[in-house]
Amino acid sequence: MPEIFQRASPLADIAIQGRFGADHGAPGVTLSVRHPALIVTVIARKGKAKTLAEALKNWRGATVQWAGAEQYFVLDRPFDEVRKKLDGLASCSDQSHGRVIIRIEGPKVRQVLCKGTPVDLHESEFEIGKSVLTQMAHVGVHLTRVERDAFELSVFRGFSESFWEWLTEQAEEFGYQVI
Amino acid sequence: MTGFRLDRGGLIDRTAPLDFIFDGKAFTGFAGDTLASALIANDVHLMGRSFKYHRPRGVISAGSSEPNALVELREGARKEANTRATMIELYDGLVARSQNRWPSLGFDIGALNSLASAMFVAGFYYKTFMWPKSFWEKIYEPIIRKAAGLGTASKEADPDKYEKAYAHCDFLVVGSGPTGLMAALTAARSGARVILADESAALGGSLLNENEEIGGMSGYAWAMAGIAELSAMPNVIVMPRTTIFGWYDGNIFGAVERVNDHVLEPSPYEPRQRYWRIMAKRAVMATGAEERPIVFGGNDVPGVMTAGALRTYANRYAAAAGKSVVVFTNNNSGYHTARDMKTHGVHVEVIIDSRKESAADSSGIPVIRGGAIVNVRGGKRVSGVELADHRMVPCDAVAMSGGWSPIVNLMCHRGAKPKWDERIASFVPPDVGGGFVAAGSAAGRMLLSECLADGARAGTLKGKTPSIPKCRDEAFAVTPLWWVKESTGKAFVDYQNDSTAKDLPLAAQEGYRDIELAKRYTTAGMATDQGKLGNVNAIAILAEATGRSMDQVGTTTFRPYYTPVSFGALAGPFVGRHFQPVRKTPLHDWADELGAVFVETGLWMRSSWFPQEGEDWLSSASREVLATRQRVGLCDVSTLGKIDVQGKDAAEFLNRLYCNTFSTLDVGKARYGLMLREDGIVFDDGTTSRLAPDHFLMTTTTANAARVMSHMEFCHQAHWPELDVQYVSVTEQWAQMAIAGPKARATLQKIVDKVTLDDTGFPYLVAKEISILGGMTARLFRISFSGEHAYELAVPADYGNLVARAIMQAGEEFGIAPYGIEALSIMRIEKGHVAGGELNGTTTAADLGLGKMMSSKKDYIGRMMAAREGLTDKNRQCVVGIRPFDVADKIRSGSHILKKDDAPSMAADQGYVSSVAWSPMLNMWLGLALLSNGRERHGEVVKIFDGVRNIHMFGVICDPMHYDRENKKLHA
Amino acid sequence: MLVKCPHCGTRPVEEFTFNGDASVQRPASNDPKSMDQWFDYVYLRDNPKGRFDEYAHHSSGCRAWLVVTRDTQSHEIFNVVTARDYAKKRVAP
Amino acid sequence: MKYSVFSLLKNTLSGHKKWPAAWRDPQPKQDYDVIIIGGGGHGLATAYYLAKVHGISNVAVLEKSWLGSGNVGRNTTIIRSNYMLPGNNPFYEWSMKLWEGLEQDFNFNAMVSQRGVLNLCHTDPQRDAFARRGNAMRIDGVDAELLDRERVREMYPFLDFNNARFPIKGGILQRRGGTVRHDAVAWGYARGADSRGVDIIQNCEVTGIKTVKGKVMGVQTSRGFIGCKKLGLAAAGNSSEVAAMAGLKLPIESHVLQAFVSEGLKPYIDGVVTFGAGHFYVSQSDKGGLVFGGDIDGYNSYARRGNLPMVEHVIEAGVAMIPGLARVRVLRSWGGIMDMSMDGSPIIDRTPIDGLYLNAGWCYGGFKATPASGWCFAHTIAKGAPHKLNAAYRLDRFRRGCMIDEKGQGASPNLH
Ligand SMILES: Cc1cc2nc3c(=O)[nH]c(=O)nc-3n(C[C@H](O)[C@H](O)[C@H](O)COP(=O)(O)OP(=O)(O)OC[C@H]3O[C@@H](n4cnc5c(N)ncnc54)[C@H](O)[C@@H]3O)c2cc1C
Ligand SMILES: NC(=O)c1ccc[n+]([C@@H]2O[C@H](COP(=O)([O-])OP(=O)(O)OC[C@H]3O[C@@H](n4cnc5c(N)ncnc54)[C@H](O)[C@@H]3O)[C@@H](O)[C@H]2O)c1
Ligand SMILES: Cc1cc2nc3c(=O)[nH]c(=O)nc-3n(C[C@H](O)[C@H](O)[C@H](O)COP(=O)(O)O)c2cc1C
Ligand SMILES: [Zn+2]
Repeated sequence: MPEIFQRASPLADIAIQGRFGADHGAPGVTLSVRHPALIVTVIARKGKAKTLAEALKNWRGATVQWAGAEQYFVLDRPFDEVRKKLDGLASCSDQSHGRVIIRIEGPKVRQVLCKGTPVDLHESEFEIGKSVLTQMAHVGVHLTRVERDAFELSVFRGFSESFWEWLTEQAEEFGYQVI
Repeated sequence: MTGFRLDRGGLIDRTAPLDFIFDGKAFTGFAGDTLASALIANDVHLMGRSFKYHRPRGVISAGSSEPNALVELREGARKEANTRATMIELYDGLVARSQNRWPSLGFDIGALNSLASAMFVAGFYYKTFMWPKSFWEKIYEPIIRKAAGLGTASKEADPDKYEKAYAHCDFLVVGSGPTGLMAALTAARSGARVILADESAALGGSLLNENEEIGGMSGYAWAMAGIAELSAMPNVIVMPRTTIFGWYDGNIFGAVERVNDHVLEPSPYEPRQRYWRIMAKRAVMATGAEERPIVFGGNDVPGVMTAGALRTYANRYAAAAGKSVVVFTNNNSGYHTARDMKTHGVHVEVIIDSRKESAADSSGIPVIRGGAIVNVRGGKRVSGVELADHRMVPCDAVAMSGGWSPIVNLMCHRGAKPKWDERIASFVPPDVGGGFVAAGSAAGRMLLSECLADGARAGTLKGKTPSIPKCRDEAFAVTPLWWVKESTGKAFVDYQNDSTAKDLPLAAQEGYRDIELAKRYTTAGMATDQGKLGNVNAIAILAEATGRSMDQVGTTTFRPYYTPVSFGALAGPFVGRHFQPVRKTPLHDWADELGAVFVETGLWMRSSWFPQEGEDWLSSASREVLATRQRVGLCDVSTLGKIDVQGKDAAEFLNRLYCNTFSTLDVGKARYGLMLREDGIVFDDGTTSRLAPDHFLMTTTTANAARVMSHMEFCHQAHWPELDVQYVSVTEQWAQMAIAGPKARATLQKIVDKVTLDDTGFPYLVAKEISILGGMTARLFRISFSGEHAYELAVPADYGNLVARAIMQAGEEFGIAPYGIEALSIMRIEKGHVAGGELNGTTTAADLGLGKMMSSKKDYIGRMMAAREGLTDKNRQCVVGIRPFDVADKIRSGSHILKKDDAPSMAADQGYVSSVAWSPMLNMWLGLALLSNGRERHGEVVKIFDGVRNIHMFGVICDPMHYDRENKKLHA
Repeated sequence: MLVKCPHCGTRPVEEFTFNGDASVQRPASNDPKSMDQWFDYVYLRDNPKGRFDEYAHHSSGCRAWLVVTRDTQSHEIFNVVTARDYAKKRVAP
Repeated sequence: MKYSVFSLLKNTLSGHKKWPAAWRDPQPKQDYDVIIIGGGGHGLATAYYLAKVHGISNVAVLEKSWLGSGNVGRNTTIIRSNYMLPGNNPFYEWSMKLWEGLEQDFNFNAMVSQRGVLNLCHTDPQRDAFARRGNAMRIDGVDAELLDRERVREMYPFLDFNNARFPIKGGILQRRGGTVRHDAVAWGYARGADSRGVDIIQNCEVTGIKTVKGKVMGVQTSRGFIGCKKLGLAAAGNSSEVAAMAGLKLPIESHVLQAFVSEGLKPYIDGVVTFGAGHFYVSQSDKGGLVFGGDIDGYNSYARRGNLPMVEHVIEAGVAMIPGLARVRVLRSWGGIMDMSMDGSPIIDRTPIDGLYLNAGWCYGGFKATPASGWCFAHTIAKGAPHKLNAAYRLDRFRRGCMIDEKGQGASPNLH
């Protein structure tokens, strides 16, 4: 369903494309904003956690991320579809506008992220597809490893600008690019 | 040897000369030098002045324990006081100044203190300066404060950046000497994730300073090979210039990496320092041992240093501390220095060994056995020593060795105390469990072979301990000599703080017998080096004075920081504007376009007022109020907490959280709710709407949003896990705006699809999902904080600015104005609605005039405690309105209230003004107040006491609802 | 201090907010005669030097309330369960 | 021997060999009229005033470790009387008055330094709250000044006035507030009490309290049983543990508060300044170290040490307040155990057990209270009833709902 209203990203004027920071050849990391995103918080109703987990498995076209006990983010599907599909299993709340997802990837991605999160991101401890809730730079972050050297960071919209400033400053020493 | 730079050897790069300035004079050193080694090579020994007596001081050590050679490094905003010359890597353009002297290092007036030093004993301050009483703050203390302290710190903002980071490993190795290297190699070869950290710029520990032999090569070559191997392994992180400063719960180590302290200025993209929190599954303390001084007369004259330091300057930095050296030792390592110096071609006058016998090899250098130095000659540089038998020995440097103390600090940071080991006459680390073990010299092993074996053992995380390379050992033998009692000169225990050997027995004599009391009375061990060198001597002297053993006296408490850590590193990037993150509402851009002034509200930036040309905040806010009350206004209220509450038991959950009832709320309706804390005091309020039978949208105050969420989580999970309820914060999903005023309905009607906003289609307290602007889903609530006919409209956040602009356009014909939280606040005070000033954590529902909301039909948080006598007393302060008696007067928030004729006193205090506003509707200042038994006192004239502004007036108590008491406008 | 959250794994103490003695249970009765129990519940605290059950909120993580069993002197942590499980297991007063 | 310039000169001439011990090291007697548990500031002050004001000198102070090893020896030394509520204000002001004459009174220079305490505010509501507080002080004759931004800038131009996340809007200043050399307070009171006959017994840990039919008989200690007619608990952070020996459960939690000192510097900051947008307060010791602290770590603890998160939290706030601090180095940090009460205010009262008196709940503000606390506790013990200055500090106030909650945080000790 095409949206009739243009969604404005809170980072529209901030995440400007280009090459920044130190220049050691190829950029250490590459940053991009996933906007507009579709994000639904899904929380199991009492006694339905198992059935919900089943229902969320192998959902074509949706990305399901763990987001707390018996709680998930369902990405890429519109709110109404998610709610209908999970009716009776879960309470759903639309967060598509409430959170901002930043993708960060590149050879130095772990070196950048370890300046914020206390979570051990070493491959042996943090497989692809894993999500955690943590805090970086005084901001709550939902962090997912999407590829070996690529992570998605989801933060509350209101903090996104501040968080972006911090994140890019941490990346400066390696050189970064915004796409 | 030309000058004091040795012709050969050392780890300096003679092809890279570096220019630097010390105390205004230009010098040259080499890459690989420290400031201390470069100065020594330039025959500069006088580097600082001591704390109390301003005695001339030179370098004592070659490492981070240095108490004397502290300088002000760099200039201007980068100036850094008390920097150890022994740890400053030389760089081109370095500028340093000596400190704690005036007018100059060579001639320091403060040294006059020495003349009165007979009086300046321990505890001196506590016994005098008491008369006349007023002299303390005015005269004595300023003089003392000026004389005290060391360097001068900059008051300008630091231009450099700092970073924080976390690291994880299976095995942390602290120290990269033979022990640490062996441990790291062993663990890394078995595949473990290893971090090897050393505070020094170069890895290798003592192998850089000594002439050892390991595995058929020089110790240095062996170390370099090991470091190269480790650096190439993907499972190893090698961290030079990284000091582990503390050991914390959970085997977390605090560390500071000095990323750019060895350059003139860091690159703009790099930090000066980086603070690490290292989470180690296991760790080894391979921090080595510290050589102790001996306490004898003049042991502080520049040119006296530890034997190991003298050796290190020669071996590692190719700098000779003197041309003619005397060694004073109570153990074998003094001989080591003597031999090395001889090898370097430096004349060693004599070895004075306090032991009657020893088997150490003196390589033909004369030895005086059973001897002792009683005084050192020379002021700013050693010129000779005086022995116990009155012999005089001329020399220009003294190497002293009082034995070795394992560096146990880190292991004692969590409360364990080190134990005395008679064998090596040292305190050795306590056993703190398997997560953190000591190895090598840090564990009291003084032989190289033992160190290597110990390192290998510590690094064996699984499997068999590997065999170690062959090496040469030299026997370690010490017979304690702590203090030369026959000393004729001042003998220092704590160099920097000028505590002498005599201070400790005096402290004991006066009752300060415990080592901790003695420390505090004499200040021994409290200087920037924290007694790393002399504390053991102090303990020994106190032990003797009080007839106790070393064990009985024990050490003082070891605390972080192993070496002092800059504030900058621990603060990281969270300073200045970045101290806390900024939170912006989805209407920020819209408000900004209209010239809003933003104000910090918690982390949020809220639009506070929207000034037009020439307006100050008050005229702007007043105009905004008038526009709203007369026409229509639009206000950003997105910061209110919004919590989606769903599930079969959602209504029951709310019933238990709020003191009033929510299960009876119809779908599509909103209700004002009041939450108490369990102690019966009001916690928060807000409007909560029922969107479906099992779906509520709760709103909270901006200030309490996070706390309410935690409270709900707690109540649900800890008290009532049986409830089928789910909740999540949706604060950020919605842009929310209040549209208020007589023309609010007309304005909104223009953008609302289908629904007719009349009193039947959309009556007061309706809450519904609607469509606006031809297809955007939104939520509309007919609620009011201003007292006007008003709505709150919520739209998905990305559309916030767009919708706000559309409303402004729609309202243009009615004269719409944006209003900020100043106007909002004025209107709520006019209406007597309570907010932060009244919801202050000490008021009850009844105090706020909301007592009737407390249901008696159900259990809810706070019900029982609210019934206590103290919370129901009729004389409690409750909310009233207050106005000036003379309407020209301005009431100020925070004023106190007295009965009309009472004089000010705490006993007469009746309450205080909690909120004030200039009311453009009533044309006067008015406010809300908390007043004892206030509800009975409407109409009373009271005295308003504003002592801090020295403004006093009379006021009249009235109903809190100052404006439109019949609520006509709300329902208009 | 490292706390092993049953949902998130091992996390450092900065992600948690502590809330004291978990041994007290909210009384079930609103009878004025139960006032002593209420007073005890709201105001009196077990405050031992040693082993202690305390509430901890994983406020910067999954937001679960936990009950941590910890030594208040050594800070050693023995056990962590969710407050939900703790509440379920608690014997009725 | 009286301490004075003359005694100092005299002793200098005799090579300092003749200074007597500042206090005796007596063996415990079999019993005492009054035993005080806790050789901290409050316990020692209580003993001092019992002897001095009430003539009761058959008193022992039992200290489990060395004298002053508790919070009196590890606090950030700030004294002030800028309290707001009627239960608090006169008490703390009396304490301030006692500080003002203390050194002459007990003949020991504790370096009471009234250099001013300035609390910064960063928002309008904070300023209003300061006005309320300041007026509560002024109404009772206590000094308080409300400063605007420019006045603050004149006093401390090096605070962050340019780039602050939370701009400084002003502050409240109590000029009579300041600092005191903490250890010397314990030493001065100990010496004063000892010279009036009080036995100060170090390394004597109380391990049990003996009561018979609801009346106190004495205490078990690491040095044997010692009998007494009255027993006063002044064990600060250990109050719950000691009270439990008599079967009492208290409205108190023990928490760790960290403090810090920087390397010695030439005079940097004249008075005491507290940050209003985070947890940080600082003053400079006469030795030159910046002494500073912040908030408690937040979890119950009896370990006198904290962890890194609070270290960072405090130091971030420090640099946010004074940007120049970034290049200053922190030398040492330590912790003390705070007896955090349920309303943030102390308890000085009788207990349900006959002869047992309680002095506890000082949170992190008990140092400034030392003289008045000792004064009032001595009175309460001597007379068997509270003095009017501690009349509000009753143990039953929670049950009655008469909390004295300056911060409005309610029954959450770690928020006070
Ligand atoms: C880091 C820190 C900073 C602070 N900053 C300030 C400040 O700036 N201003 C301020 O006003 N207050 C401050 N305080 C609070 C203040 O220090 C305390 O409230 C006050 O010192 C407590 O009273 P006290 O001196 O009697 O306690 P303590 O000195 O702790 O005395 C209690 C004594 O009881 C002893 N004891 C305990 N159990 C037993 C037993 N079983 N047997 C025998 N003896 C026992 C202890 O060993 C201890 O010596 C601070 C506290 C800390 C820790
Ligand atoms: N001559 C003697 O009598 C004598 C006495 C003692 C030791 N030794 C010799 O000294 C050697 C000791 O070897 P070792 O490996 O145990 O110690 P080491 O002294 O060689 O190495 C210790 C390393 O730890 C580092 N370090 C200390 N504290 C640190 C901290 N907090 N953070 C980061 N780094 C820190 C130091 O910079 C140093 O590089 C052996 O060869 C031994 O024989 C000789
Ligand atoms: C006001 C004050 C100033 C202090 N100044 C210093 C100092 O200059 N040097 C030092 O090493 N410690 C200083 N300390 C800390 C003490 O050494 C010690 O750490 C503290 O009193 C706690 O005792 P503990 O560490 O033995 O447990 C100071 C402490 C206080 C309370
Ligand atoms: Zn968790």
